[in-house]
Amino acid sequence: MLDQWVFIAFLLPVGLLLPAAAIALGFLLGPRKPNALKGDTYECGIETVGSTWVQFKAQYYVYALVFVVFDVEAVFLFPWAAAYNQLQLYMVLEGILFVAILAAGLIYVWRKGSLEWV
Amino acid sequence: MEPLQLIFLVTGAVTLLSALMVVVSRKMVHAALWLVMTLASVSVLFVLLNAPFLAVVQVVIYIGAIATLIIFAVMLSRRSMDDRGPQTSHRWWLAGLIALALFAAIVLLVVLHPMPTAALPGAAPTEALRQLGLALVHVDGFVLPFELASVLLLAALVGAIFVARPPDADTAGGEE
Amino acid sequence: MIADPFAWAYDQLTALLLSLGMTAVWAQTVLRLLGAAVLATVLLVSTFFLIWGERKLLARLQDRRGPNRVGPWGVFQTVADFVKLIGKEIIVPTRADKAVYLLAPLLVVLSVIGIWAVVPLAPGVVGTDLEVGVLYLVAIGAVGTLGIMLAGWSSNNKYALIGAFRSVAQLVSYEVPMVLVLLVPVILASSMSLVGIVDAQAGMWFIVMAPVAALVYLITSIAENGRAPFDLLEGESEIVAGFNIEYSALAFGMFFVAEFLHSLTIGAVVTTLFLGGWRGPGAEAYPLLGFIYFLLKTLSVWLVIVWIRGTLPRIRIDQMLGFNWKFLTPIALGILMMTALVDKMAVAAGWNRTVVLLLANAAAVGIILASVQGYARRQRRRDQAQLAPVEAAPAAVH
Amino acid sequence: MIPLSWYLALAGALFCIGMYGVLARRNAIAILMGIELMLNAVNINLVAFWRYITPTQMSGQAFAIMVFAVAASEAAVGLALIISIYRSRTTVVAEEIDMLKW
Repeated sequence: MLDQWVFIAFLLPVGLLLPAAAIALGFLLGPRKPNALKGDTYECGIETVGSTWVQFKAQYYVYALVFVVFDVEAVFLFPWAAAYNQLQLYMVLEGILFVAILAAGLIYVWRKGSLEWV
Repeated sequence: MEPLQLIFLVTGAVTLLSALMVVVSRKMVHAALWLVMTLASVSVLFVLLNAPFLAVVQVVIYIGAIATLIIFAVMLSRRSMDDRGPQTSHRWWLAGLIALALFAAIVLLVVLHPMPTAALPGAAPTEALRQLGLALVHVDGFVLPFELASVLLLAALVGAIFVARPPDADTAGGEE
Repeated sequence: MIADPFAWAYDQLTALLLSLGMTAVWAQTVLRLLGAAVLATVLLVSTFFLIWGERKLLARLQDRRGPNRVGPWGVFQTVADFVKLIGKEIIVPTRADKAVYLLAPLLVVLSVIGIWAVVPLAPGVVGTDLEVGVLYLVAIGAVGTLGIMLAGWSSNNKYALIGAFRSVAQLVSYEVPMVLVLLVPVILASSMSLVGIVDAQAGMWFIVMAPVAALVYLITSIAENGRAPFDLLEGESEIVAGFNIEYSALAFGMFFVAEFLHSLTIGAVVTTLFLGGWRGPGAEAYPLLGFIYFLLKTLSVWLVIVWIRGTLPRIRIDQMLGFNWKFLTPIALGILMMTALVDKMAVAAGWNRTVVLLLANAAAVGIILASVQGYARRQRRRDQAQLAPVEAAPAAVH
Repeated sequence: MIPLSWYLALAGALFCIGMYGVLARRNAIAILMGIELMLNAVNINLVAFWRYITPTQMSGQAFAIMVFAVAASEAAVGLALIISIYRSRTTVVAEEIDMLKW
């Protein structure tokens, strides 16, 4: 049972090591002449003004919130879907009710105007 | 020592060390990254416990959703806490003491109680997944908690959107 | 041996390792490690030709010749680019968070390579037949989102951070309809394992039973890849490359590799979930033929993705978000409910699943088109009402 | 095999680390991270008991899923509150958020 994870346990480190090796190669073979100007923040040739931490729209955060709730609910449906051929009709309807509650959430957010990019 | 035990010990050590880094890191984004590391190693523990569904759900929900949200919040609120100044409250030693006492109590409890040392044989993983799917919607199973979870998340969505909505005209003039 | 080179190679290598005195378990473990290393290397090397192919195709779409100097038809152009990138300096900005800055590109590459662990390449040839394979795809994709976010944050650059915020808004938004339509093939196959889903397509490919879901999946995948028309997280003309602005040389090359390999990976996943994977006439008897079918299907989907990139202009951020939340997500929710209900009823009534589902999908497309048409008509009327006074005035001189 | 007590000890340690984070940190987001650690410890316990005591029933896994739902809602609402407070008070330090109304 743990058997099937062995390949993933190998592939993921390899997937990290290969790009790491490529970047290490770049460090080894590439030139290395840092200076203050080169290490400075890039901004189309002009000097950076102020901190990087300018205020960002909280609107971005609203999308992340909606995503979290939808993602969690959708993930819960996976065991239901995987058992689909053994489900009776009322069980399928329960899953659909679950999706319908999700849809109600979407309608609420939509009506509230939180999906508008302002 | 069996290879499985070795894997467990390494994973456990990674879990606890990164969890420790979460609570002591000064930079909030680093703390969030260590949290991601902790969550990932907990998902390895779920694999060891033969619960592959929970292992991937752990990654999807915790790393994909919750950690993203946390890093996002850190980025948004970054200006106020420039990672300088004390990161812990002045009575942090008391907190540490309480945590240590609780840990000692738990270890005592675990040591005193007889515990099974080997897992019981369960169903094959594919079957277990089917059973979980059936149990979640079966009348004799967990259909009520299942639907309630959906309602809970809906309530959380409504509440969070209400709280996080950018202040409109009604509050715009109120600050500063 | 010609019919099934995979099994032949596996047997030969096992025999070799056993003759070296290994136990069977160790031989299998070593072979798996070898398989993982070979798979990852082949994927990374194949990017050289993918990038060349994409540039050549884009050039033809734009009536150009494309790369044509290095090697025949410019095949080795990317190799030359790679050699050039090695000779460049990897700049780590002074104010960057160094460890995180260097970790980010690795995570992005990992999230693409990791997907291939569960994709069945030919009958019996698969990294691992994971029973939660479909969710594994979602999980490994989350790692890529994390990598892009960290790249933008650790660079300590305004453009990079804006790019990171845009990417979070986009990747995270499009994940919602993607996860929802991923449930459709799971329902149809009653299995979350990709091998199980390919097996369930023995009778009929799922693209026939769920064409709308397949299309939504393709669109959301392109958005997850951050490719045109969804490339606003690295809009060159707006935020000068976005999250990877501070990266140079091979560190930047890794983002590049990940993006181009990702489009092939999307092709492979779409092929597995909706186009029957390696299935085709004679594939079961000759696994090599199955691999060729898989490759052909994957490359066809890849071709479509490149074609879309060459055809559509970049969309604005409000259009991107509106398209996802007000169009794709409702469709995904509706299609999911419809498939679950119709399939169960069709099975209960003893009808032909394929025909019933195809008809239901056609009806769904009709409803979607009608509602889009209605929306457009209302919008046009509103616009005309606003424009009416303007039209009365003399036309502006340009 | 791995004894059940190992899992329980690990979960206990994780819980205590999370609790230390909740009690000692000043940053509200860090406190939230501590809570997530504690919830994770609970989940390890639930799944470990399921595996070792009742692997044929699904209650352990089903409860773990409920914990996931609670953790996600808690993070969504909690972080929304923090962002909202930050917007009006420009602080995320829990000790400075000491007024019930502002």
